[in-house]
Parts: sequence; C-alpha cells; structure tokens
Amino acid sequence: MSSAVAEPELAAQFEATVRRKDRIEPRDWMPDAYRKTVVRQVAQHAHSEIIGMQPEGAWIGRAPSLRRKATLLAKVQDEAGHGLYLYSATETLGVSRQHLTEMLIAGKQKYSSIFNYPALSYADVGTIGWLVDGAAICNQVPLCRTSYGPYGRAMIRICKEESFHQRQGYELLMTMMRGTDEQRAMVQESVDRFWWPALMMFGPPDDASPNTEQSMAWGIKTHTNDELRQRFVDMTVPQAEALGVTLPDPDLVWNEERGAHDFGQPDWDEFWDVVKGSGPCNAQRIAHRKRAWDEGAWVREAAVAFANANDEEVPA
Amino acid sequence: MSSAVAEPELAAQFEATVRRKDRIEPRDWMPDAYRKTVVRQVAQHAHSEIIGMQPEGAWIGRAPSLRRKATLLAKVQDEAGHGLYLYSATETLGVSRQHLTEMLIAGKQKYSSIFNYPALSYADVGTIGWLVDGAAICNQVPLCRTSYGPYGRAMIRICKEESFHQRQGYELLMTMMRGTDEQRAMVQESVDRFWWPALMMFGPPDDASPNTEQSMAWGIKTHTNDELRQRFVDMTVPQAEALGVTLPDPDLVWNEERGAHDFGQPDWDEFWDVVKGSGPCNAQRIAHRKRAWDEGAWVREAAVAFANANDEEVPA
Amino acid sequence: AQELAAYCLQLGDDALILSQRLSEWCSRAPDLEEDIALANIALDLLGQARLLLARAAAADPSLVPALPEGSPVPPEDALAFFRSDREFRNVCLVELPNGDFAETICRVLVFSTYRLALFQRLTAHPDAVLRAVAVKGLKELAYHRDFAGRWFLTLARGTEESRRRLEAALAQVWAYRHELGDDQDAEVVLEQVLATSGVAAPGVRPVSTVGGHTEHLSRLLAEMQVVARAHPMGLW
Amino acid sequence: AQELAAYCLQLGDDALILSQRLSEWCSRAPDLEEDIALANIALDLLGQARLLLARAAAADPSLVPALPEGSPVPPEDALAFFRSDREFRNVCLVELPNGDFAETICRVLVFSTYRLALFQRLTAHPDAVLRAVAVKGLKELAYHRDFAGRWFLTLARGTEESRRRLEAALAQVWAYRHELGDDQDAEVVLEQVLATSGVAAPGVRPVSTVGGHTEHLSRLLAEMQVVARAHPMGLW
Repeated sequence: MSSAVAEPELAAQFEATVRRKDRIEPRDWMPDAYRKTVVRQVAQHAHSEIIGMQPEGAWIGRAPSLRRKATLLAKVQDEAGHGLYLYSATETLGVSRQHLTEMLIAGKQKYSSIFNYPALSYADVGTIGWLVDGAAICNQVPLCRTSYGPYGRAMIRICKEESFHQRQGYELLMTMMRGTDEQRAMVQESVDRFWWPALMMFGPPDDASPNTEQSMAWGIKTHTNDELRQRFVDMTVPQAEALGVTLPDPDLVWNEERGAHDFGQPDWDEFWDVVKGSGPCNAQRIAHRKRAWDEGAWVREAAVAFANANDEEVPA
Repeated sequence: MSSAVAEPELAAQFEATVRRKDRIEPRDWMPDAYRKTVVRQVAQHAHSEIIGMQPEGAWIGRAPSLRRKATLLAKVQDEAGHGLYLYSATETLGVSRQHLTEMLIAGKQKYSSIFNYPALSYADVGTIGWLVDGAAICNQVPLCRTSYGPYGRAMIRICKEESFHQRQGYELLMTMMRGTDEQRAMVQESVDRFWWPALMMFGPPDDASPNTEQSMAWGIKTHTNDELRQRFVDMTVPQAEALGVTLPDPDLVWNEERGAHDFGQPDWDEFWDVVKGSGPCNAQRIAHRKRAWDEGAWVREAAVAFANANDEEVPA
Repeated sequence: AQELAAYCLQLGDDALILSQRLSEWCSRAPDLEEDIALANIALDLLGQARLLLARAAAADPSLVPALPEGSPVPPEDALAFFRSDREFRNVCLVELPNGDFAETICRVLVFSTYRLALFQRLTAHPDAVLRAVAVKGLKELAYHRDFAGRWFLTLARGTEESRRRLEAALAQVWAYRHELGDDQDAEVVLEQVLATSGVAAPGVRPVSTVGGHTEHLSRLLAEMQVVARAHPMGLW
Repeated sequence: AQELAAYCLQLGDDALILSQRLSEWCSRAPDLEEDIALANIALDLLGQARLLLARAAAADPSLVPALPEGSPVPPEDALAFFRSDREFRNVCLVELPNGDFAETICRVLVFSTYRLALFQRLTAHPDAVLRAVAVKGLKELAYHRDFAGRWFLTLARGTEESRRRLEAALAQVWAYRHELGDDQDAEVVLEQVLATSGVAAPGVRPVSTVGGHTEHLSRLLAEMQVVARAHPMGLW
C-alpha cells in the first residue's frame, strides 16, 4: 500500500525497535509485509478461538455435573473473549472483525487445524484443556513478547486464562481417572486420539516451514516449530505419568544425552490433508460458523439501524 | 354457488338417495350446503390425521425397543396414508389438498382438539392408541355408512387400520403393566391425562351441538355426540379394568337400570379454550406443519417444473 | 421444610432449564458480544440453580433420587440429572426451544423481570439460605433484565424485520406469562419497557399448561442427562 | 463366528442409524407421498437392522452388553440401546444430520446403491441367515435406490434452486463415499444416474474419518436410547 517513495529513516527506526525487542504500536510506521503477516497471524489466532468454541461447546449441554457445566460454559465464554481481544488487535491495523469473519466463512483464512478433529466424549473436554490448551500455551507464551504491541498485550491476558483452562482440563482428567473403569478407558481413548493432532499444532517441521525465518526476524515469532514441540513433549510426559495414561507413541523415550525426550513424528500427510480441508470436521465447523453468522445478520443490521437513528436524534 | 333456479327434481332424487341410505357420488347433484358440510368435515378429518402424526411421531426416535419402533413408525405412516385418502375424497368435490393445507396452516380450518394435548411419555403412545384411536373408531365406524360415497369408502379402510392401531396401543399398555412399577405408574399417569380429552373427542353435549341435526338429516352423521360418548365409555370401562388402571372419574359407575355407565362431564370450558386456540400445543402443531410445508415448497415446485417439462417433451 | 424444599426446587428448576436453553446459544449468537452475554446469563442462572437445588436437598432429603450404593454424585447433581421430566417443577416458558434471537430476548426479559420482583420479596424470606440466594441474585437479574430490555428497544426500533420478529416473539412468550403468577411490580416494569419501545402488549390468550410440561422438556433432559446417567458411579 | 458377528453388526448399525435419521422426516417431508415413502425406507432398514443385530448376537453373544440380572431386554435391543457410541460400527455417512430433502435423497441414493451391490454378493455368503437377509433386502434396496434416483432426476431437472441444492447435497455425500469401499458395480450405477440427470460427479476430497465417528452420533444415540436406558428392567 505504501508508495514506492523510500522511507529509509522510518525503516531503520522500525528495525531498531524490533532489535531492542520493544513494541511496534499501531501508529508506528511498519513495512507492508510486516503488517500483512501480523494481520494474517492474529486473524488466524482469533479464528482459532472462535472455531475452537465448537468442539467443547457441543458438550456444555451434556456436562455430567452442574459444577463441570459451569466450568465448561465459562471456559468457552473465555474463548469468545479471546476472539474479541484478538479481533480488536487486527482492528488497530484497520482490518475489521466483520471482514475477517467473512474471509473465514468463505474458506479464505485458516484456523488451527486441531479444531477439525471431533470431540467425541466428555473426556475430550479434559484432553482439549490439557493437551490442546497446553500446546497453545507453549506456542503463545513467547508471543507475549511479540513485536506488535496490541497482539503482545492481548496474549498476556490470553495466556493467563489459557493456563487456567489447561489446569482445569488436567484436573478433570485426574478426577475421571479416580472414577470408574469406564471413565479411565474414556480418558485413555481420548488421549490416544488427541496426542498426535496436538503435536501437529506446532506446525510442520522447521525444514518445511518457509515463513518461520522472516517471522522470527521481525520478532513476531520467537521460537521455531520444532523447538516448541520439543518443549511441549518434555512438559507433557511427566504429566501423563502422573495422570496414569499412556501416550500413543512407541518411540517416546527419555534421551539422557540431549536431556530431552525423543519422540516419533506425527503423520504429516494427515496434517496436510486436514489443512487442505479434508479433516473430519472442516466442513462442519465452517458451516456452523456460517449459519450462526447468517442467522444473526438481521440482529446486527437492527443494531446498526438503531445506533444510526440515535446518532441522528442526538446532535453531536 | 348454484343459481336461484330451483332444481326440484334433482333435490328430490338427492333426498331419496339419502333416505334409502344409498351413497351420493361425486357427479351426483347435491345441495351446496351439503357439499360444504362434507368438505368441511372430511377436511377436518384429514387434517386430524396429519396433525395427529406429530404427538406420536415425536416418540419414534425414542421408542424403547426396535419392535415398538417399527410398530410406531408404521402406525404414523398409516396416519399419513389416511390423510392421503381423505384429501382425495375432498378432491372429488373439487377442493385440493394444497388449498386445504394452506387453510389449515392459516388457522382457518380445525382438526381434532385431542392433538393439542402433548404426548409426554412413551406410555402416551399406548394411551393414544387405546383411548384416542378408540374414541375415533366410535366416531368413525358409523361414518362407513355416511351418505357421501368417497368419504364412506375411505372410512371403511381407515376404520380397519384404526382398530388395528387401537389393539396395538392397548397391547403396549398391557405389556407395560406387566413390567416395572415405574412403567405401571407411567401408564396410569398417561391415562389420567388422556381420559377427559378423549371424552371431549365426541364434541360438545348434544344440546350445545347445533350442526348435529342437519348432518344427521343428510346422513353425514348417524349418531349424536352423547350417544357415541356413552358407547365409548361402556366399551372402555371393562378394558380399563382388564388393564388394571383407574379412570380418573369419581362419578363413573354402572347404572343397572340404564344398562350403561353413568359418568362425569369433561371440563367444557377447557374444551372451548382448546378449540379456540389456547390448548397446550395448538401453536406448536400448526408451526410444525407450516414449517414442514414451507420447507418443502422448493421440492414441490421442482416436481411440478419437472413434470411440466416432461409433458412438453412427450406429445400427447 | 417440605414446603420450603418444594419451593426451592421450583425456583431452581426454572433457573436450571433456562440456563440449559441459553447455553445452547454458545457459539451461535449474532455476534461475540451477545455470545458472551448470553453465556453470562446462563452462568448466573446455573449458579442460582445449584444453590437452590442444594437447599431443596438439604431441606427435604427425600426429594433426592436414590442412586446406587456408594455413588459419589452430590445431591444437586442427583436432582438435576437423575429426576425424570415428570418430576421437574419448572414453568413451561423456560422449556420452549430458543427460537430466534428475538424470542430469546423476550423470554429473558419477561422471565428476569418477574424473577427480579420475586427475589426482591424473597430478601425477607424466613429461610436464611433462600434470603442469601435472593440477595445475590438481585444484581444478576437486574443485569439480565437490562440486557434484554436494551435489546428489546433495539429490535423494536431497528429495522422492519427486527420489529416484525420482535412482535411475533413477544406474542409467543406473552402466552406463557400467566405461569409466572400475578405480580404488580413486574407488570409495571414490563409495561414501561413496552411503552418505551412503542410496542403494544400482545392480545394473546394464555396457553393452557395442563399436563405440567411441554413435549420439549423430555428432549431437553435427554441431552442434559445423558452422560451423567450413563455413569451413575462416575466421578467428575 | 466373531468375524461374522462383527460384520453383521456393521451392516446392522448402518441400517439402524440411517433408519433413525430417515424416521426424523416423519411428519416433516415435502408432501404426504414422500413422508410415506421415507417412512417405508426407514421401516425396511429397521427390519434389516433387527435381523442383522440378532444374527450378530447369536454368532457372538459376548458382543451383547450386559444388563441387570433378569432384564427382559432381548439381544437386538441390548445391542441397539445399551452400547455406547464408541461401540457402534456404522459409517459416518449415516450419522450426518438429515439436512434438506436433497441431502436425504443423495444419501439414500449413494447408500442404497452400494448396499444393493453388496447384498447381491451376500446372496452367496456361507452363512444362511446372512444370505436370507440379503435376499430379502434386494427388493427393498432396489426400491430405495429407484425412489432416490427418481427424485435425483427430478431435482436435477426441476428448478434452478433444486439443481443448486442437489449439487451442494451431492458434494457433501460424495465426500463420504470412500467409507462404502471400492465397488465397481455401484460406481457404474451411480455414474448412470448422474449422467441421466446431467450432473457431474463432484470433485471433492474424501473427508477423513479418523476417530471413527462424527460428533453427531452421540447426540443421535442420546435421543434413541433415552427411554430404553431409563428402564433397563422394562418390558415393552
């Protein structure tokens, strides 16, 4: 968008800010490519929060205790809140929530592929909290120091809530493991389904992730996919042991020398299939979101009409 | 519609046919008022079959055994079939199913008020079969000899199937009564709710039923409301005893002198409220029918377009 | 104590069932702000339900359904998840399917207005627990009513479509208003909201609620209770 | 015997779940003739399911869920009503919500075409019961396929809207076709139906069915099983 007129001084300032690990703020000059990358990443993150309401949201109505129902309802509500902050961050760059929602519904923007896997039992509510929110936190904690100010500040708030959700999920699984044999089997079955998709959440291996380098140079991203994946595995293995579940990876073993776990690779073909739209729930998730958005159109229109009418009545 | 020109000979023929208890056929001359009355009554009967699919239909998905599921699905399907015959009978008088459906949806034609009561448990499937179909049969068996030919012939077929349904319903209740205490309580609770509405199915007491006399003179109706109600009570009391349920009427007692049961009066205020639209399910039933009809519009239009296109292709 | 228990059960069931309906909006509301607000209302009502069911169970333990020996299910959950539809004491109004956003707004408006007026009186109830529930609920219900009232006005004055939908929705809800009892205070408030919005009170006949419940409750409970009932010995 | 039982269970579950979905149309179809026809198809499939579940139970009684001592629930019902969603063996295709009439027509068309081809082969199966089920099913499935095929043609050639809906519906169903296995015979028949109707085979990627089921099955079972499960000692 910016004209061809070079602005070397502004560019130098931008570079210096990023190098100092200071924040870029909405009114600061920034390269177009940086702006686009931030918008893309924040939008994808916002969409993930909103689409991510669906798999867990489907279980609110069936929560097996009133306490768990309240916890789950509040959690899914928090996800809506996260979506709200993140869309606000894109709005600081002049991109509206409405526009982004339309892009999402049209299939032109992505969200985290993990939400294309179905939530098939109440144990999945716990597993999503433990593994999916756990992986999200590994991805997101470094983003609290991301170079774009509004995004970084949104992440601080989000990460705090996500850790809370992660602990809640883990606690649900812990409780279920102290319950009946059927409950323990439900937990194991759920972990079996979510382990590999959770590892995929860090994105493809570094050698297949072309955007990582530029994003790191700009301070948008601060660690590579493989670094974060390793961190997640090392963090999760002892939790799985404490819980009493088996992680479904025969290659998972502590490597004394590296001081880290060796582990197998997810099925990257499956990963790309899901990214390309063939996951178990891609169509369902978008259809659900589209339906809600379309059915709400008359309400949003009424709100706009009402606000406009009031603006006219009350002179500025 | 017929002009003021008297057709005394035709009228005399019509009267004679009715008096002989012969059938009036679609092409026969008939008084306008007779035609209107037949259309009104047959339409109301057809609507009752179609609306009557809803309370029982709601339990097909929850039938507690596969055998009962098949029985119930077949029964509700039969009701659709009855609707089909009866709308065909009105079509012999030049009134289309589409027109009548639109009248029904617009709230301009009635259906049996019994279907404005909710079906709240699986026992209701049995009770509707036993009491509601039972009352319907009492009403309908005499209609097999009704003066309008197509209506009478439809009734013969319908009555045969209704008796079958009634026996099925009674058999379900019998089986449940041999089950658990909860099941027996469900049956009693269901009978308590349906007894009075079933008595109302025969219409208001004779002294409050202004149309009865003319309908009887025309051979459309062959018994008064109170006669049929008495017949139903006398038929049902021994069945209730065999079943082991109590009918919720403290005044119900055998009258040796009359050779019939004395019994209490239903709450006729409630009856008129329900007729006027305030029953528990009036709005729900019409909304359900309207929604199905509206959502099916594009399909019916496609069928018409397809048929028309084919007619054009194939010269007559 | 039995009377108190029955009363708490009735108030608790109203809150529980409406909460269940409102939570169906989650991820389906017209925009994120309403998604969050409806979840908030559902959460508040769920909180009221838990306190009230627990009070009912304490006041009359015979109300609590029997569970297998050793079951860890607490009384509030036994009441919520192991009663049959015939044992629920809520009004039909809260069972009805959500319908569109206008129907939800009208239901929340009418329900919370009546409940607020009731809770104001309950702050003087002889039972200390019920009194505490009422005190805590006042602020919540005022928020619910105001949220619904603002949207009522917005839809009334918004577009032709929103006006049409609002009026149809109000008529549906209005037909069940008699279930909430006569309440001068609530009626006055509703009259004001309608007057401010320029909407006439619908001239609808009250719907009969003989039978106690609609056909919708058993379906609602089929969903709500399915996991809990599959695991009567489960720990959650 | 275990293999036979597992196979019968899979075939039975497909029929049972699709029957359940089709019966949801009851009182909701575009016109009475379709209401009756869809109920008929649902009844036929339910009949197939009963025979197949009974055969599965006979071939491997260990498949049948345990019920309380003295429960009168027959094996076919124990399998239908007392298994959890994880134990159902049906394809995802039959679990999907009905959608509009076009989606139902496309699903019935694809499902019955594949099943008809399969049943033709099963008439030579070593198990006499399965053979008998197949023989009985042939006529039924041919009727289902022809009903769906006629409507497929009608919607394809009807109006612009019906064409648009049909194509969208076919794309959805097509994405699950791989679940039904490779079957030359069925593919040829479908190609013919599409060609006659002037509809191109959708260029959609097959949907992954890792996880075995969709999120819809547990909801479907919550409804289907609720009464039976509330009365494990019940006699119906």
